[in-house]
Amino acid sequence: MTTPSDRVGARAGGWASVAIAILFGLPAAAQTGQPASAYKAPVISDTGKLKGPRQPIFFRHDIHARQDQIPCLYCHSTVTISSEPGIPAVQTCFGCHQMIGGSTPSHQAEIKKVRDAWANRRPPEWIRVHSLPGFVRFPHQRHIKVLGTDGCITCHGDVRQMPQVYQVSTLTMGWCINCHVQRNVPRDCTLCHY
Amino acid sequence: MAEPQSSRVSYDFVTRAIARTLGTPGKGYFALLATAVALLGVGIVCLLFLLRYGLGLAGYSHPVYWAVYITCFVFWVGIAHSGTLISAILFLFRSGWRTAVYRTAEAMTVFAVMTAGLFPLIHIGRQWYFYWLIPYPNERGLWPNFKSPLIWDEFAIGTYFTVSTVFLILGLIPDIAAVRDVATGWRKKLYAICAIGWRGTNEQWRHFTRGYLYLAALATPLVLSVHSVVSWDFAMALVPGWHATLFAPYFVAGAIYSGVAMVITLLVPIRKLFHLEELITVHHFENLAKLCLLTGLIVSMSYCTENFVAWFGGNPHEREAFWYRAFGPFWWASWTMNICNGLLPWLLWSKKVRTNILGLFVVSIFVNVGMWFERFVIIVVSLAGEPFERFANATYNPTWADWGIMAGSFGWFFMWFLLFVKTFPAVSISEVKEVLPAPQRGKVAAS
Amino acid sequence: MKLVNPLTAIFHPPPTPGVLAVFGHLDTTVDAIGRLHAAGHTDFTVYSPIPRHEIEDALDQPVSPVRMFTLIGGISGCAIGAWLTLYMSYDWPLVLGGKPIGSVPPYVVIMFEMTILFGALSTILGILFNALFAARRLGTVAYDPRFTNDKFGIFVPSQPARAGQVESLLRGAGAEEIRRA
Amino acid sequence: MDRRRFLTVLGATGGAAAAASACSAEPTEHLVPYTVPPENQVPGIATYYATTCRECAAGCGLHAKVREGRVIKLEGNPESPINQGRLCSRGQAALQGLYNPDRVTEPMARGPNGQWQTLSWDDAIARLQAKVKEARGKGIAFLTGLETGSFGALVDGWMREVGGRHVTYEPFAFEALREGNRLAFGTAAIPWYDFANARYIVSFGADFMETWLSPVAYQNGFTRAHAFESGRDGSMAKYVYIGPRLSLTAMSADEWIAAKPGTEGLLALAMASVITNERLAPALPPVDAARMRELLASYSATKVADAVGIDAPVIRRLAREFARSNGGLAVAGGIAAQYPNGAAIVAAVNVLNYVAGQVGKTVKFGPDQALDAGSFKQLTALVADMSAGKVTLLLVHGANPGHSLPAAFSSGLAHVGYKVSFSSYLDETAAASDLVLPDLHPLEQWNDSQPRAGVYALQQPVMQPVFPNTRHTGDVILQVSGKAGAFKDYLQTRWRTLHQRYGRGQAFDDFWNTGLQHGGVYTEAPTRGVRLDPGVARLTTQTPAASQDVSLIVFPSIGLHDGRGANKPWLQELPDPVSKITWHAWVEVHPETAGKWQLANGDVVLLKSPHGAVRAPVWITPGVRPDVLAVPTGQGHRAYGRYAKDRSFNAFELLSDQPTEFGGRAFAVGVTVTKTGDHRRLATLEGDAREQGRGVIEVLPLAKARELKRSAHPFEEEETPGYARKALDAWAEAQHEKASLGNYAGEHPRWAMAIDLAKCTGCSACVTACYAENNLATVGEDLVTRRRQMSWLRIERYYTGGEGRAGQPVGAVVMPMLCQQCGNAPCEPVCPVYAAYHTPDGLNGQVYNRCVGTRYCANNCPYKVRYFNWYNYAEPGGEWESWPDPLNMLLNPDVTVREKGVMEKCTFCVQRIRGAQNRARLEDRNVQDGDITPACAQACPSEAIVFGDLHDTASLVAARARDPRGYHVLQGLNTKPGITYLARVVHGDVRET
Repeated sequence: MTTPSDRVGARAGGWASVAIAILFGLPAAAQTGQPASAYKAPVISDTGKLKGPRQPIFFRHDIHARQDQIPCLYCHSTVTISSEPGIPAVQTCFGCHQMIGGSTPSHQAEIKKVRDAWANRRPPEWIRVHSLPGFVRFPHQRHIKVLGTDGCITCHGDVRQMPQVYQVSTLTMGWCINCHVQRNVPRDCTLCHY
Repeated sequence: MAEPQSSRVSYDFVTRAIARTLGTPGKGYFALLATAVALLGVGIVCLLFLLRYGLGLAGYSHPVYWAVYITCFVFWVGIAHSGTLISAILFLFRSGWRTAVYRTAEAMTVFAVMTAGLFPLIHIGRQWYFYWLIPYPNERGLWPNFKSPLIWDEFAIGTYFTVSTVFLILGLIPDIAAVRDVATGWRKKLYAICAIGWRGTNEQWRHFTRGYLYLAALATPLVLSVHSVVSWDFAMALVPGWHATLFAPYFVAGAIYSGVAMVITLLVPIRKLFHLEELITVHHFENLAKLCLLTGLIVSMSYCTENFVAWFGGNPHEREAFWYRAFGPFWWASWTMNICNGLLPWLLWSKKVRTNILGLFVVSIFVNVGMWFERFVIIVVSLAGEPFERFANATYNPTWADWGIMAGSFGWFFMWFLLFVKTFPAVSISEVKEVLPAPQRGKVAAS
Repeated sequence: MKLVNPLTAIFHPPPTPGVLAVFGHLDTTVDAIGRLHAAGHTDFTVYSPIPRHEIEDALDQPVSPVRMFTLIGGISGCAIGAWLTLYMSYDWPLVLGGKPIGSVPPYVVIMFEMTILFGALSTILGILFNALFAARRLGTVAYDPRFTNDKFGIFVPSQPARAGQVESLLRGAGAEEIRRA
Repeated sequence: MDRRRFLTVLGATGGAAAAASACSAEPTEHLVPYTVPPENQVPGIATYYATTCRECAAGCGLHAKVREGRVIKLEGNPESPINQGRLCSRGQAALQGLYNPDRVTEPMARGPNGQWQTLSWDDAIARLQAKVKEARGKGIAFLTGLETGSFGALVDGWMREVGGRHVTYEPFAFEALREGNRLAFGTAAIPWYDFANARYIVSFGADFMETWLSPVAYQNGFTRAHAFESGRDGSMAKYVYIGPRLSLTAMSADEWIAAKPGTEGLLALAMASVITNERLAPALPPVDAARMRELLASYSATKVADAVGIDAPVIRRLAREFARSNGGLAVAGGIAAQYPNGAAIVAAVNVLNYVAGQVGKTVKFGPDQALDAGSFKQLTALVADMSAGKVTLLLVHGANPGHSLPAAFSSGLAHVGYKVSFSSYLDETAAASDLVLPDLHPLEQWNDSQPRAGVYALQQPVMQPVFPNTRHTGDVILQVSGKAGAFKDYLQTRWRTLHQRYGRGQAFDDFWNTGLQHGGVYTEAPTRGVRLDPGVARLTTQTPAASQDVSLIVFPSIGLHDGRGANKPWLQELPDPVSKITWHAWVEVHPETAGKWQLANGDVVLLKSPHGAVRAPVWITPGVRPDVLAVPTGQGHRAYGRYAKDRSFNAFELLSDQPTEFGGRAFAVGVTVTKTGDHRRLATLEGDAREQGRGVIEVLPLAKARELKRSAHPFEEEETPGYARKALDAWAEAQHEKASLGNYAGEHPRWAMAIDLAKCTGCSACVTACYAENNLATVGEDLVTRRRQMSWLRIERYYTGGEGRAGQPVGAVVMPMLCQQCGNAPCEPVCPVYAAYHTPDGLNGQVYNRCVGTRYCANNCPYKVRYFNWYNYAEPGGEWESWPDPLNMLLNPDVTVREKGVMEKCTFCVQRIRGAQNRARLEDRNVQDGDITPACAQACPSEAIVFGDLHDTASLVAARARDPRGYHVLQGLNTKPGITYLARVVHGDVRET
């Protein structure tokens, strides 16, 4: 059994803001005028020791989400309205990284990959980390509606602490059900399976 | 009780005669075994195709969702019944004649249940998930549905298999000890292990006889329940032709009927091949034939009742279903069933037929065929005739996948059976001795 | 009851001293049992190829405790069946065809089958436990292979000093053969 | 705003396929983001674009549902005045034309040894340019299908420029209708028939629910007139069908009268004569009255009765009912317009409408239907020229005469110098051409059409081309003719004229965008009056000479039409609404005739006409005159892709290749019938054709239906006494309370459906909608023969009336049968693993990934609406693959594609229910009545299906469920279904089923 989107491989990416906003937009922290967090992401030299799959571009959630305090929804913008959270388009990345080139050589090398992807129109093929078992519908929007836009960590763990994203929850049925039972929300089969 | 055996039959004779059956097999035996294994091979190949491509290879159609596989399942479960009947129920009734035939019947039971148990696994759509029917703790937090007759089936068949197996093994222990004490070579070692230290002491017999009695007492309701539960697979559904309170006794009688016929079918060649004419006599066959006649009459009665109720009940769906059975496109199956099961047993009223081994053999084969068709008619014809939604009814044509796996099931059954009769005593040594007069010296005190 | 390591008991039994008599006939065996009783012997082993009421009656043993195994097994099986069905139904209650969640009539089938299953298995355990493993002096007493064929036997454990007396008693009862172990 | 700019939609192709089943290890999945996200597209949320259907000439408005850059479903555009948001099977199956695996993906030319060679567009255009230059003045012809918009104009213009001619050709082109109107009224226009306001409808062979003119619109209008609604004025229109065959359209009729073939005109004139003689209608103007007297004098009911085969009193009754209804509508078409005297029959029916005073009321000239395709005569003239070597360059677009005129066209083609096809598929005509320049699919291209005067429908690309190397023929023509700009510019230029007329001061861009949003510009054309043509008095409708041969009629297949649907598996597997046969053609034989010839269902006979011969399997039906045989068109392709090729027989081969007097084609022909001795099993879904009073379909006579009190429940079978029912209900309530952990105890809707059988015509649009929405597999001819179809929703058709006995009225009743979502479902308790269970909101849930496939549920379902996956229909490259690439792109991502060994069934489109609930939750509101429409209800041209919450007493479905006509199928089983059927209502008596 496959879901149709699997069959045609349509793991389409994100619906982002229009290019103008990205080009002139700055990280949210800077926009709101709040001081950047005191957290300074460490330089990681040995990436082999990090948990989680190695991605084509060493994208660091800890730098973007913690050090720079970019909210999750800046990139995963459809999570509040759609079942799909949305993988940001290269355009979104490039919106900032057109100007931000990176401070260390290793950062610069990774950011160059983004710029190349934009220039060559070849988006990176991210390795999927959070993969639900087959044949489950997970409407992100309803969960975010209840848990709030910071509720991502409930299932994804505190991605802000992760230089490289790895799976924290088992995402098995028992795990889902456990939460549904605890919160006294329905656990009717056809809420997720159809 | 009448003296069934000739006078030269003594304890020693019994031991020797039965131990002799365990000797090196002849060419005929190997030919039979090879045939059985070949049939099994055919079944396995068909099954592999089925697993790879799906159940579509079998002849199912839209309303006929159960067909030859479930027919075979019920057929084999039915076969399994006479074994326990003869070994447990007749044991409780203290019928002496059972002793010569019960081991074969019991072995047949175990192997028939083994065969039957395969079919529900083969026939489900996703065979690799069969274990979802077992209540085991899992990460999904899901349990099976105990309201489903299929789960009852699982428990009934599982229990039946377990109980009939231990019953067979328990009965075998004193006999294995007996052959251990006369055997030589590797067989002696094998039997020494299998006999687990049996010596026939008064202590052992004391616990054994008591335990055996209780097992028989437990197996008796079990044997009646198992085919009742199988019948409820159908009776619990609302398909006209299935939905009948009559089904439990009807199925149990049918099961014993077919089982006894199968015992006759198996015993005739065994008696011949193993030269057991003096242990298994015409008297035994006659008794089996009488049992066959009795259950056959119950089955015929059930047929009549079924049709009468369909007519008398006035339910148009029921009437339709039974009309379709008799005169629809599957009339040949229904009439095969009626003639083989309803008319043929009347031959057994005649003592001539009952005491004619060859005649009995032929009748028993017809009964087996008839009983297979009974299940086919109940399952396939009731579904194909679909009287609720006239628009949805359709016909059914079995394919090679149906026949192949059915042949495989016969191969599987006979393979085990043939291996058994050459490995373990196929006639109970100790129980045959039980019905012999014990050696007495006469006036002991005087000497 | 003393538990013996079953493997040792089956394969390497240390012999018990005593007298083994082989009988060719049932009535002589029964007679010998009577005489042994009369002589005050209570602790002896009788071999027979088949169970005979005559021997049982002569021995006058208590009823086998196997029946308790059957009873307890059956009751616990029934209880397990009830627990299995009811607990699992209520653990994730799903409505099916408008039937109750814990619907007892269908569950009776499961309870019944579990009663039989557990009853039968514990009966078997009872037999094995009592007849083979928990039996006194299992496998340590003298034995003759003909006992499973057509001979009866009586083994009377006795110190060598008293063996002669037992021997003559058994011979008097009609033993065909007598051996000392 | 340009919605078309889907720059680098990478997400739609490539990527990883997931594991085939849960037992194998999950492979690494990749997530490929967009480089630039497409506008208006949110992953996980569908976007809808308005466009126009091009599957037939009706021009219905479409809404294309687009997910992640690919169109996954077509629905009717509710704003379209043609189809009112409804859509037929053929329209929905356009998707399978778009994603057809046998599409031509790039330009191809025939090489020296006859092999196809691909070439670049530049090369192809250069080649075409050279050929056009070469052929100038030596005969250029451009053959297209009916084009009523800019593309047709472009072709016209180009042909004028290069000195060629533009011939349009439709195999079913309504020549007789135009000629008949000219004979009667002096105008060749085809009026708009106002079915909705008719009170008495007589169809002379016009199959207005199938392929005649605008089937969706007319079916919708028809059900508005013919449906029974208690409380309305209580008088539903009566509908009489006259024709040799009980077609789908005829099945809805209150009376089916099988007049002798070819005498329909006599009948119409006889009715007209009764009306004038008995002064049943307002007096005509004196001139007309005189003409009518002259004409009708020789057509009194008694005189024609014998010729027509209908008793004179019946003719008089029909005429009186027609006239007195004060809203009569007589339409002629279908086979009645396809006899050699078809035009005269149409004219006679016009006369009937005229004398009854209905022209201008129910027959509206003014909003004429733009169906002025060329006539068959024009095509035969072209073929004659081709054969004579007068055509050097033939260009074909949107027509396949190689199939519909097989012999003559092929032989003509051999004499043509260079043949160019713009077909998207290698059909017979394209396969015989020298150059194929694959056009975009209509869903990928710009165009417009004018289905009816005043309606300007726009067609816009709803997604990126599936095959990027295909090109819009409009663009190609512009390039070849050396003009600047793309076809879109040409289209916009033409729309500037419309803008001036209807723009009302808007800027053009706004006007254009509004048009795109609404699917076009819709205006009402005023009705104009017509007068009788003076020549009408000399109208003769001679009866065809009796012949030794049996007469055979060829009718357009409902799904496949003239054969263009044959490459779409949905349509191939769609059971013909009448015969229920799939994947092959058949010949309809009356039981009496079959008995005479000793034929059984499936016997193959050889049908031989003067023009050709075919071998056809017999299907015996009471729905055809004993002296008539009938065969459908559509099959028998010799090319046209894997689904169409070499399937059954081509009925066109039996027909004459010469035009009739009125310039059309005769679809009736004399044949000889020979038994071949061969036999085949019909690939049918039909079990028993008779319902035998099982209470599956209930029918009420109108008189009784009118008398029903609001609280009456004539069909209710009370099996349980009142006190017991109360106790049972209370007990069921308590059970739900106990199951609070499973969330049964809370407030829940009870999803339910009401299906009005007085509206349902059996057209089967819902069946295709279900296939499209729920990813149903098409299993192919062999498996249908073995009854393994997956159709969750099937239309059951039972015959009513005297079987086999001539003279007894015969009819048919239909009903959609889908999962009834029983309250006490027999399927649920038998499932050992809870895969079938009851959801708190009253559905019979089916959890596909829990199912192990014991199939017990299907055995225990009295409605037989559960379907099993016998094979893996989704296995790429597998023997039973249902969606070969790129057909898999139409799969609905919201619905699981089921694995082999799994039971599946209708769950009232649970994905739509959950989607609506998710949306409502985001908006902090409850789901309202009308938020959820299952696919079947949405497509239904008759609006027969209503869905909603039964617990909401204000909902429409609750109101329908309370209707006194309501009943549940097999009520006696106490399954408490969620579907309420509303009994069919008929004029006259209820016949035995």
